[in-house]
Amino acid sequence: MSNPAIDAAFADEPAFIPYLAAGDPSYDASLEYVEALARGGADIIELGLPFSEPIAEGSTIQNAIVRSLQGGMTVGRYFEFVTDLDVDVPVVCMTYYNLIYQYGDEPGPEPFVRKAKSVGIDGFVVPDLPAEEADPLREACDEHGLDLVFIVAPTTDDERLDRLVSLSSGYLYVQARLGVTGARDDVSSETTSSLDRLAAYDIPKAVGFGIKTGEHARDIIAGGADGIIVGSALVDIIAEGTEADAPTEETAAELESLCEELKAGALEGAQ
Amino acid sequence: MSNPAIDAAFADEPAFIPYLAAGDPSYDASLEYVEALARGGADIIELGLPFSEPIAEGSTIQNAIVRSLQGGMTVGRYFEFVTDLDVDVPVVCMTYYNLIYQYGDEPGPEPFVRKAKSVGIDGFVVPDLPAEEADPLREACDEHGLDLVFIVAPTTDDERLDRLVSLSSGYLYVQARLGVTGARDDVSSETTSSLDRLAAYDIPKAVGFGIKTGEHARDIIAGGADGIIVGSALVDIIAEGTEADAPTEETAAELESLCEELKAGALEGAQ
Amino acid sequence: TTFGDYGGQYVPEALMPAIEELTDAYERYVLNNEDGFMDEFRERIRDFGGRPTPLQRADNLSERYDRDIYLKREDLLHGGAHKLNNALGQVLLAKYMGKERIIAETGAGQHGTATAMAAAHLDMPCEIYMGRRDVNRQRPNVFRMRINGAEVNPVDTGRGTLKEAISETMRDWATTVENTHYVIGSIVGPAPFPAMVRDFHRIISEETRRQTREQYGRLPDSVVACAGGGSNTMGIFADFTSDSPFSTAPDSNTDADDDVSLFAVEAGGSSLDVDEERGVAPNSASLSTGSEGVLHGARTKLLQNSDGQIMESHSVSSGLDYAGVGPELAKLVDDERVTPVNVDDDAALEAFHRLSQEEGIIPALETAHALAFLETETDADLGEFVVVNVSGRGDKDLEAALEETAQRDIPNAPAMEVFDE
Amino acid sequence: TTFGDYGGQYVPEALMPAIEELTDAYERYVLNNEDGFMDEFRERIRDFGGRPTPLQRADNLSERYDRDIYLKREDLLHGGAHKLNNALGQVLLAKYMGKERIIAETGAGQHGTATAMAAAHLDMPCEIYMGRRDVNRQRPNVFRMRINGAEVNPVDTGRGTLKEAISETMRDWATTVENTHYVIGSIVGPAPFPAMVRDFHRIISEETRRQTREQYGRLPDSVVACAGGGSNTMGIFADFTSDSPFSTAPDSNTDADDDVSLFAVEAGGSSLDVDEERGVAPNSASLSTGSEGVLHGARTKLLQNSDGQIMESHSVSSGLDYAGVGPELAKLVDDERVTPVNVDDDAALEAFHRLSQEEGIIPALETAHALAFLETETDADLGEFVVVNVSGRGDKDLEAALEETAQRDIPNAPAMEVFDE
Repeated sequence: MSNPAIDAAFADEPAFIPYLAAGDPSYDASLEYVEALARGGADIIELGLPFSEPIAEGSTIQNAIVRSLQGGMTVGRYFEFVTDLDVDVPVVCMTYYNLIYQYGDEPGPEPFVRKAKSVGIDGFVVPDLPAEEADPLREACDEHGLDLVFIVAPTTDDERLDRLVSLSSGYLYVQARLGVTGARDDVSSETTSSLDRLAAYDIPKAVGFGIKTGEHARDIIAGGADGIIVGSALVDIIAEGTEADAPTEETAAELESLCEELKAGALEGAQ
Repeated sequence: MSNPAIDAAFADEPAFIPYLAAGDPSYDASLEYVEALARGGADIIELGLPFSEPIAEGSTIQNAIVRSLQGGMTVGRYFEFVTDLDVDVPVVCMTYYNLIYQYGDEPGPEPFVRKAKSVGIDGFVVPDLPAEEADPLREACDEHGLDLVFIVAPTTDDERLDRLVSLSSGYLYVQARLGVTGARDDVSSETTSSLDRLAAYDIPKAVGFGIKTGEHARDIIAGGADGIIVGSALVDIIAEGTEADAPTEETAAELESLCEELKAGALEGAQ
Repeated sequence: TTFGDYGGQYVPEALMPAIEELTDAYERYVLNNEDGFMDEFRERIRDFGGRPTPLQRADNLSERYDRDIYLKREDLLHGGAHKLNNALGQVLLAKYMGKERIIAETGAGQHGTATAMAAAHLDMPCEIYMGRRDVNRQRPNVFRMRINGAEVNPVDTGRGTLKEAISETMRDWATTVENTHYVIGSIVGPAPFPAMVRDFHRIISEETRRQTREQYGRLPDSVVACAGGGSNTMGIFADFTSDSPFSTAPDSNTDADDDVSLFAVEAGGSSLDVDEERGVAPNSASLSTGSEGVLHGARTKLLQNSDGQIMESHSVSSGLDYAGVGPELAKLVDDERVTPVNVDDDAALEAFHRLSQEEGIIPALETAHALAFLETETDADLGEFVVVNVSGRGDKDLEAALEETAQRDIPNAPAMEVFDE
Repeated sequence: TTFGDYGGQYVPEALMPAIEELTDAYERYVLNNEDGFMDEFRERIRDFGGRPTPLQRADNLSERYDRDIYLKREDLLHGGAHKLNNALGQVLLAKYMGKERIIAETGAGQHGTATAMAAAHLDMPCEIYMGRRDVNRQRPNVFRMRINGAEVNPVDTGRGTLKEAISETMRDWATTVENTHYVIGSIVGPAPFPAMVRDFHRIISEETRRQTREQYGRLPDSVVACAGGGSNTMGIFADFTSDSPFSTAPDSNTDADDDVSLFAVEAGGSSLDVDEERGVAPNSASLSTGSEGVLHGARTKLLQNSDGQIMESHSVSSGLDYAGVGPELAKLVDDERVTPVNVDDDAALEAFHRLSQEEGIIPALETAHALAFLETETDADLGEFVVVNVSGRGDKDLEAALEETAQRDIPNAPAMEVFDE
């Protein structure tokens, strides 16, 4: 049981899944940046809802989260943001569990999921929610027809892998290497062996952590991935633009351009 | 068995016993200052040989000792100083035991006493040498015919007093109050009671600690003392003169003048 | 892995295998003393750490409060606080697990220095993450860690304090998890950390039971401890709670134990009110005023805004300045087994000076909170025989205590004019 | 009152009655346990002070030196050094004697802080004399004394260091002797101080004998301690010397004891040569290089010039920086029962870093001298089983040790670039 919009993103060609933190560095600029991702060829957008203690992020995304929170992002504003967003690709909300857990009047994740559904969100990635703690959110997602994407790490053993695949819907987020998010200069051999291990499972595999160029994207798709997830390389562009006080359109154009490169690389890898 | 010169000083009238640290603040100036004491009416001069750790002195005399040591005073120079000194009253060396103990090639006080005798010193006051440790120095003094003056404190009980009187020669140094040397503004009631206790002993009693004016001197002699010892009030004059960089003769004249006042006070008290 | 609804393992998948491995090691070595692990731990914490620490009657405080006040002297443990119990236990466990490297976070530096000492003692390479602002404010503790041979990695992200250091240590662990053990600094974090850290600290409780019986003939009426994360708190409470899975004390008696009142004293800071707008709670009283949520790997009581964003907490004591609390303590409070109370900054400073002047023991500012509670508690709830956990010594706090004192009107503050010249 | 030719009572007459009174109290309360004095002392030094301190095998040093190196952990005593044994004993004695006020001198502040703690514990007013220069250099220790409620009186005479503070305290005592006890800080001064201070510290030796037998099955081959004034030295040597008038240990065996080698490690400073002209000895090695003389009330070995003026001593460790030494130690050296050795500043700093890095214990710079001796002693004199007295912890020395390290080429010094930003 998975979300049709997300299934569709993987249907014909490799999926390009860019990430940005909503509201980085401001609500309005961020809207333009996220829309630029769609123009650049995004098949799915992972849209971060910033949490004050992002323990799984590298410094690039952590700084994006700080900018977004300082720019006034809240959970309520995030849902408005998704409503205001003019894109025609599925949106996956990436956030930490406490924000999901606290929302609404009743304890538990259901109110958050219900609200997410109502604003058009299609799924979730929750980096601090391992299989062990996922049942309540999984149930709420099932109830409302949203996907819940689990992360598979290089350290995940076969037993855990079975369990994660059985819990995951939409796609698997394949962590390309140990460590935290962040753009790197090479493609890890861990990535290749992870993809080999996963080949037998009938669920789309999107690889993230460290992808920054079209060449990376190509190699990973060629290695067997069904999609690529790119965050830090894109956030870097916003960080630089913010630092240099560059015009929003200029930064948006750069984002679009890198998306095009990454998308093209992915397509090339699928040849 | 006591030194005739010292006995003579107490023979007819109350003895006035001023103290200065030899070499304070320089050898030459100090010679003039000590000679000024004699001109001012000193009957005995207590001449300090500075020791680096003067545990029984107040800050006035401690500072005099520091000035003297910084001015180059050594044990050898002290003996030269006594030789060079042109006064016709007995000189009592006031110093700490370690300097007496270390002098010469053999351990023990005899070489120091022998040398002291040879330069014309008539006796000793050693503030850190109680009766318990005094035998070697007492013997050396006896051998060379020098006096050894002991200090009697307000805390000294009758038993100790007997012993101190039996060990002392020349005179008893009656400590006027508890504490350390230093000029005060009043005459302590402890002084009076000390003198009452001592009346029965047949040895001259010279009172020290805190005397600074002719009036003090008068009261103390009137209370039964045979002499007065004055140090800090005189050293203060040198400290001020040194501080103000005053001419040596001016400071010497002030010393002489205070001595005259004290001597006059003492004589008045004996009426 | 839970304490009622609290606890759990809210961590990235990449860390879960290490958490499973640690859980296995905890059960084998700590709970079942495999290879004599606990024997070695007890021997080392005795000879290297200086256990048992004394239980001392505080004569002057006893007179002041007209009760028998006894002090459990964790300030005498090597390093100056209870922290070593946990640091030594975890570094030794890492060694048994075949790990080759130790990492830890530190705020004011107490846990970092304890970990650095334990790592040096056991010959393990050690790196400590510490916010840049804390590095600059806590130079003596940075000196101590470096002198003990640990690397100190300043964390430049965010405000440069404890929460950034925790995140950064998690990140290091997520990268190096295969050969590295993360020595967490309090009874917080994902399971099995809260239970494991408690079990290393529960020797405090074990000694207190024995010492009260030997020295006073019975268990105390109440036990008082300060609570930030809560490691010294659970350390001295552990064997007085009947549901401790580790409660194997031969003299344990559930009925009698339930008569022992347990008071967890939190930092009331300058006020219990919060500034939701700025995301600031001017206190660290998560047991008294917090709500349930997920932080740093566990579900527990937190200081958070209505969205679930974590508040910036505050206390005059940097060791209590944390927005969460150990999940087991949250459970014990819900069960009404532990009574949460709080005292404010001023009361803590006054208690700091009181113990120093009246008993000749300069307490940590954390500990001062526990002592301040004695002063405010005027009714009879404490009973006749009270044990206070002196969790650490105050040498580390001298400058801070005097600065904070100078800004306030603390009636028993000493004059410091001796420095005027 | 003497130890062979050493010792005695070279003090002003005004103090002699107090000395007699103290001698009487020493004999009654300390030697004869009148009114249970020693029982109370032992109970308080246990519960308040944290005795017994552990005897710990130093695994990494043992491997390095291929001998069994054990550390007697006086650094774990309340206050961070052995000093409290003496301070608590004397303040308690003053209380038994009916005195109403405590005074003490302090140099670097260790004795002052121990005395302030003991006085607060026993509710006695306390004033500490400290040279103005030391006040300015040792602010944390001044903070500690003030926080413990003691008055700190800066001494402005002379160079403003320990010797001026001693003289000033003597002066106070000479004025207030009737209601005041002077808590002298080492095993120096007029009789009965050296014997009395030893008897308060000899609990170190007593525990060491028991612990070595329990943990190792026999007495050690050698005992190593640093020596300045020598209180920690005599503390751990006392029950190994057959002529101790207090040697009542039930297990004492004179023949066996004489097989235990005793090494007193002095501060060699920068050189053993002296500058007689300037009156400066760039070391504090009075046992090794000093000569007999009288200082601060006792005849002992001193650093002095040929006139008998006391030299300015020097050591990287302020606690060893003293021109004299306890008279009993001088006697034991003359008798060849104690072997005086010395190590220089550089070796001490290296040993400071070595113990910190290899054993997780930051030693006082005083203690580092004892540890440095292990490194220099390559022949077999130490034997197989060595006990080193870790007289104090190094927290007080962090800044000084790092400053002194930075001025030298110490091979094992940690890099401190973490502070660069």
